[in-house]
Amino acid sequence: MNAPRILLLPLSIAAGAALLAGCTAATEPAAEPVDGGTLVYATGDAEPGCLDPHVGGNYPQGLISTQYLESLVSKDSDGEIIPWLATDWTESEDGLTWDFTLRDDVNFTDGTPFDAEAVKANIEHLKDPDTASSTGYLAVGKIDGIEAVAADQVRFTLSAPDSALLESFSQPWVSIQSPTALERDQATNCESPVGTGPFIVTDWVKQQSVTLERNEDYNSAPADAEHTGAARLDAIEWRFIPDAATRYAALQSGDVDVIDNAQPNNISSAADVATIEELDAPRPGAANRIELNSGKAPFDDIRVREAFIRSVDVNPGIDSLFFGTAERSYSVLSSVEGAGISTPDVFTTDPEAAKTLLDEAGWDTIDSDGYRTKDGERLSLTFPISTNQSIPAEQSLFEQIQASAKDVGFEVILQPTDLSSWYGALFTNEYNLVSAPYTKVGADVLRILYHSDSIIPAPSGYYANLAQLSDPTLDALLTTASETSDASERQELYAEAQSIIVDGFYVLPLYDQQNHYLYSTSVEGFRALPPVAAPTFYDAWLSN
Amino acid sequence: MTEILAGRLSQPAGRAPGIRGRYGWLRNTGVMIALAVLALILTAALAPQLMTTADPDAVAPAEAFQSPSAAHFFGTDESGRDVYTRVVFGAGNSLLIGTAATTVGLGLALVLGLLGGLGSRLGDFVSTRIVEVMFALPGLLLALVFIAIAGPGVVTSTVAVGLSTAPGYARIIRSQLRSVRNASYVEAATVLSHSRARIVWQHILPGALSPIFVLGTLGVGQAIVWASSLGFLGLGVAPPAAEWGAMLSSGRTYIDVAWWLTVFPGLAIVATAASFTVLGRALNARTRQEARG
Amino acid sequence: MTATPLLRVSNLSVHFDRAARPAVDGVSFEVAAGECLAIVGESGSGKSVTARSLLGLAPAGAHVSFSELSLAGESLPAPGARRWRSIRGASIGLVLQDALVSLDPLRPVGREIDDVLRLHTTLSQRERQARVLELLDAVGIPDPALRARQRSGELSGGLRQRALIAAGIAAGPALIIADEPTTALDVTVQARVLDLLSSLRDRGTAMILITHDLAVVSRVADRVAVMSEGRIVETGETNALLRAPTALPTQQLLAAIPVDVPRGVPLTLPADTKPDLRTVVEASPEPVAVAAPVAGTVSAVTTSNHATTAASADSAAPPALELRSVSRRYPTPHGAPIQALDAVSLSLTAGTTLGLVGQSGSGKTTIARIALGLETADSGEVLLAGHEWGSLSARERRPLRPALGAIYQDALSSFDPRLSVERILNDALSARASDTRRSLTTTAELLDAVGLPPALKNRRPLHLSGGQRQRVAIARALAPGPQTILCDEPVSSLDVSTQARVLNLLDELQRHLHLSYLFISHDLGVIRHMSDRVAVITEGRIVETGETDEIFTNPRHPYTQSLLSALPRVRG
Amino acid sequence: MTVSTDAPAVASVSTPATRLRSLGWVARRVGGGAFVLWAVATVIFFALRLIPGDPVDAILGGPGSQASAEAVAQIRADYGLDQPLIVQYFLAMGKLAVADFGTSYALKVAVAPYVLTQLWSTLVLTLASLVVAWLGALGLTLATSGRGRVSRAVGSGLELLAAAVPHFWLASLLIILLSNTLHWLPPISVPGPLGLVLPVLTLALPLTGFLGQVMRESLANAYEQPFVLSARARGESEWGVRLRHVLRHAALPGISLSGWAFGSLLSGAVVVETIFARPGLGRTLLSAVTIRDIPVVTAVALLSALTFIIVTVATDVVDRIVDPRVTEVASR
Repeated sequence: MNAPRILLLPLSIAAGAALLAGCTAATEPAAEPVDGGTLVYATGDAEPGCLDPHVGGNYPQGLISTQYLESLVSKDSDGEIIPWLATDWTESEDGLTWDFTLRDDVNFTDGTPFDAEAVKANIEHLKDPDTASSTGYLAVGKIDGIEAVAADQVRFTLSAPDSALLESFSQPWVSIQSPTALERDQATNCESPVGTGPFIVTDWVKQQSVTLERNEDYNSAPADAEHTGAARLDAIEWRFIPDAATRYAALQSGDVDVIDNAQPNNISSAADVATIEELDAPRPGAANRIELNSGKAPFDDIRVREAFIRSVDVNPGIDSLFFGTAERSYSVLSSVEGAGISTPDVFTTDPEAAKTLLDEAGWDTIDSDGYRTKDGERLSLTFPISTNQSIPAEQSLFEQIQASAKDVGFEVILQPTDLSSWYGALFTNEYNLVSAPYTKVGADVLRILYHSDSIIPAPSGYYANLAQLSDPTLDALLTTASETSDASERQELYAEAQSIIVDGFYVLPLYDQQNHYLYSTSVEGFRALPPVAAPTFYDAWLSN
Repeated sequence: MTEILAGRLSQPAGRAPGIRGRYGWLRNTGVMIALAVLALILTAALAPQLMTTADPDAVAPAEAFQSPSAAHFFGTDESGRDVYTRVVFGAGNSLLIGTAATTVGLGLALVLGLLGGLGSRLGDFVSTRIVEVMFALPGLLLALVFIAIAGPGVVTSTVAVGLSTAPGYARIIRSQLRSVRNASYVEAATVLSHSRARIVWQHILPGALSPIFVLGTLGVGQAIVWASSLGFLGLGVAPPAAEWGAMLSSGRTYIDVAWWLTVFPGLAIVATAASFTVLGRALNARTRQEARG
Repeated sequence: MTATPLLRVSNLSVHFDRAARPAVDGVSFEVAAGECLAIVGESGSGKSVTARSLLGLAPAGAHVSFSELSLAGESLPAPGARRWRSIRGASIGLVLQDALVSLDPLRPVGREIDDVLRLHTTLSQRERQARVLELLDAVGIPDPALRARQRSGELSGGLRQRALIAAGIAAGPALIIADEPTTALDVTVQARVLDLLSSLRDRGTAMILITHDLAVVSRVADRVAVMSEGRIVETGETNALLRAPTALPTQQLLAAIPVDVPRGVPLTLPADTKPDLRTVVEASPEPVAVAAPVAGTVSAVTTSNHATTAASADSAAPPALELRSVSRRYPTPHGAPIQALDAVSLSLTAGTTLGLVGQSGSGKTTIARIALGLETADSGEVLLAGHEWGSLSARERRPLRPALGAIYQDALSSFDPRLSVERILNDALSARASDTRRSLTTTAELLDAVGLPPALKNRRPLHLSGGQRQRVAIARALAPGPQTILCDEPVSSLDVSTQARVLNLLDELQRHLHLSYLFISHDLGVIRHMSDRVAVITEGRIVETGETDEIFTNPRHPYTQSLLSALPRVRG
Repeated sequence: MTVSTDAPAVASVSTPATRLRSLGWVARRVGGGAFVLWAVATVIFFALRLIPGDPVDAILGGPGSQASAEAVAQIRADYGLDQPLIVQYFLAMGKLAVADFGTSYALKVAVAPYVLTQLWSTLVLTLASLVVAWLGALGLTLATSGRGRVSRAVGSGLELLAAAVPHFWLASLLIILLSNTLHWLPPISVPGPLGLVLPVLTLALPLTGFLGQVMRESLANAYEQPFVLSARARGESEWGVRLRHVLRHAALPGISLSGWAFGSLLSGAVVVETIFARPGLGRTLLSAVTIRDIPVVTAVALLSALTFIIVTVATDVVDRIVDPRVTEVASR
């Protein structure tokens, strides 16, 4: 499977380039790549507490670990799974046994060879409670047994069929690290995880930056990379710049070369700057959406949920707040998920219909402040907002929603809080509306977000089904889909599941999880790695 | 930051007569301007309808980011709301936070200060230690922890800001009480056979606490600036309430496309804080002049 | 007097912005080398402004004009000119009063003196250092090397003043202007500083001495110019002028001096009653340099004049205030405690005045505080009108307090600054015991008693003059109806004439109200004028007690003798 | 009762008694400092337990962790979080007493060295700001304290405005002006002194305003003192008077306020470090409070308190050096 892929390489690059061109329109005639230089990358995401994405497992870890850790498989820009550290794989008939063939010529940067034992050690590391893995742990949840059949052959035994296994393996949170390195204590491994990637973590100045230096012996580029061998850059300085305005200012001044989490207005003004280009790489998994908590009044009544959705028109707000950088989504799933179904008809705005619905639902009196009441109780919706997760434009959008819902008689109480308090509000069920991003590769994210099992809190209090959607039909659909390996059959199941979710008015989709990069024109060959749209600098080089 | 400005309250004034001649021109002009600014802001706070007819919360996404014009004096914000109207309506919230926070801080400080300035040795010891500990904790840490405990909101920000200003006030009140307690006129009253309670009530408290008004005046402006910093850290008042600090920090996001979003609320904060400072200092000078030649 | 004057001032005027009349109004005088001209006047007479104008340092807002201002034949520059900098310190030295604040309290005195050398000589640093020590030695400062390193706060008043003089003469100026150089000093120290100034003059330096104190003038000055309301009203050779003053202000100044004015004789007289003035002058016998005969002569007058007061004192009654063997120590942090009072015994006979005289730090204030019950003695007894007083608790003391009043040196700070005169007096009246006499029960009566117009009652003390304040203080002390009043330096911060009027008032009140005074002062003249008996205190010990005349004519203790010999007197 | 002439002159020569006195002073300072630290630790300990949110989340990869039950139980036992609160308190105090700050929940590293690194960065920032604010205030007051009304008005007007500007807005304005428009300075903290300029300016300018206001007043006061007349009468030039005499007096209240000012700089550092992406105590604190990383918050609080105490003592010492009267008054 390896060889044909390499032949296909030029094609996939062309496809990728075409796709990128849609956003950036910056395909100049490619100059000859030059080696060397240090690229400065500024991230607005939180500084990871641990550079090993097995520990915990959040998006910021995924972003940086993509530079030094690699996964068994990757995805190409069409969403197809492509080989990486694994060259080939087969699934048994019953879907319970998977055999992976591994590359036999790859070494970790500490010299440890990459082999089946290494893969085994990694999966065990994820499953070890001491690791305290969260994302990766869930991804490999169905794996019961791992067997190193040969040095380059590893066999996974599953407790139930898992159609999302390959997608799970493509995520950075399930990346493969040196088993020798994993033997070290966790603090050390957090400081300097060892993988097979094109760069090596050499230094981490807390609150400031991580220094990544080129792996000279690198030979395991994913199948869709532009070149082979070692990376072109000497090093990457991975800076943590939490303030968006500063980040953009630093890009303008040339102190950094690439920024992520670019704000809509910055993207908009950057369009006029000749030396700055944009890369839009929406994250996979769920779209950004507002969940309506059906687990408690007043949203336990479908009429009230529909009335809410009818009462707000988010489109003009998205247009103005995002400066045309975000497109309205009418799907629960990200636009990069092929299984996503867009249903604009469901999410039409009609305040009059909303009022009628509320009248029907018994919220037919209006108090002195203009809010609807029922049995003396005000139609009041609590909306905790994580200031760490919602960008200012999104918070403003929520304020607009607040304003237009008020016209119909909803009182929306916006509560901007820090991350811990925000989770606290969710865990204690003190919310009616919430917007929580969720990144996972593949449509299986629907199972995590809307299966009734996900209402049961994890020991830490966490649960993913924030709409508190509990529907046995939906549960069955999602479980079946996750165990169905036939792509088109799965597609259908997911389509049916999505219609249950949207027709029940459990969610108000807004737009894809925004993931805009702005970068200096001197940076060439930079792209986002398709699985979770993390940046990769393997092909990148500095033109001056 | 009030302590800095009020730090000299407890010191005997040496030079007051000279002040009048030398700084009279500046002082009078400055105080006039400050009073005018504060009158304007107070009007906005108490009767915003007099200054604008628009609704501060009325969103109009289609009209977002309009630069200042005849229709929108200060332009419109990211949701198409009229910035002028929001600045006018924001005066109420900002002043409320400023005055309430100062009141909280002064109230707490009064308890600590009275305990330290008039109480027994033990009382003084206890109050001094408490003040020392409060001082040693950076104000923002105090505020952050408090907000984390009580959850963000107007009340919490207010109390948080109040808490962090309290030790400074307490120290001033205590030293003021102590210096008045040892003042010659208090001894003179003792010699006149007045009772301790009467002396405390008639001489010590009025003498020592008269600067509280000055402290408060100086403090309000600083409290507003302080509260705006909490807003920047995402811990300010809940939307959609118009509040200058919140407007300033949300406007900062759009500083590259809409300068007016930060400039007007920012100017409002600076003008208010500066006016309160000018007024407070003028009051302070007057109090000192009254107290001593 | 030499032929060519060193300094020639002609028609000097100083106007202030917004002031109705000029602060200095056409003043002319000359000073020759080796001559000391004293400019005398009360505060506000324009003497200090004159002195500063001579250095081009008139205060801000002043407009200086003159027809001639020259030093050694050369015109002095216009105000603000750069050339002043090479004249100040080098040709004209200035010595201000109260060296505690006139020397930079944050810098070693050696550096202050060195500044002059640095600015006006070409000496190397090492040479300057040596010169500083020489200068300190020359002005009589012992251990100059140590003192040069100390700051003004660490030196005693006398040493400070000498250091300031050392700075004034460091560059060897031809003219020294000394502005009240001895005002804040104790009498013995004052004498030594005056000697130092005299010796400078004797060595050929011209000197202008600014003072309000005619006694100081008579000791040092060759000539005197008396200033009043910005003008020089009289000039003349010192002895002649003091003997036969012609201008009214001069006469008033002289009359106000309490030294040698007998007990019971009013100090000042209305400006228009010249005959009385003459009486006083005539009553003083031929002025002589020796103190004893003068005092002797006066004592007869005192006894006769004072007979009424003494007679009214009931000899059988217990002393108004009595201290028996009172001691008090103050702890110092980690050091040996200071013995502030050492077995002090005092007895104030009812209806009389006991003068307590001593220099700074002698323990006068501690006695006052203990007598007032503001502090408790470590040992010994304090009796008030025969009642136990010193050992009472604060609560037990309260009912007795109205019997004892107090007047303080700094009247202003003894008033609650927020209160008007009326409220101050009402506050004091409310402390009145019910059984006391029925006079002086209203503010109006009190104000009248101390000679203040009723219109003053709405003012705050801040807006009163020094004399008025002290009168309000007296009124307040009278309000509770006391039998005894403790006067702690009540006139020390007042001008001579004001001082005289306040002393007159106290005297008068004593006669009318049969008051007993414990009168504390450092000023021997005031003490002698006011007291029936005198106690001399030094280092916490009463060294001598006796009848005023006895003490002043026949001091037995060496300390008293040294005090008296240092007392400057006007030698007319 | 005030009889000013009774004030004895105190000679402060180094004697065994004065040395003993300074020893006592040191002992009192150390004792007081230890008390404050203990109290801060206690307050922080209980305050952090009042915050909603489970510290286990912080340990298990931050809020929203989906760790397994085993992992949670394991962590609770490992960190002693299953003990009664009072036991936890004494355990924590016992560890703090021997300067054992434990391991960061989020970073899994030893807290002490980590926070010390951050402290260093913050100290550089705050001390530099203090110095700049000081020099700025002195320069502004000295330059505009002359006799010209206009310059005085301009000076005090600038101080007034500087003192009223919120740090975060000032930072934005400075970035736009000095970085984006004039291209003089990098908008983020970069290694070397250049990267320190904007953060320090942001932090120092408002403080300059405050100190300037205070110094202007004490400067005006000092000008009225007789010793200035003495100095002028010696032929001292205007600048000589300013620099040799008036300056120190003007600086005095500034010095005594420096301890306080430092405290406010620590608070301001949170904002400045966030905006300029500087590592430091402030940012550490902000993120640690956000994710309830209790050991880090505790360590930051204690270190800030300790720094504050040291700076206060230092300003006291400087105060005593510049103004020997302080000692005299204290001993009176």
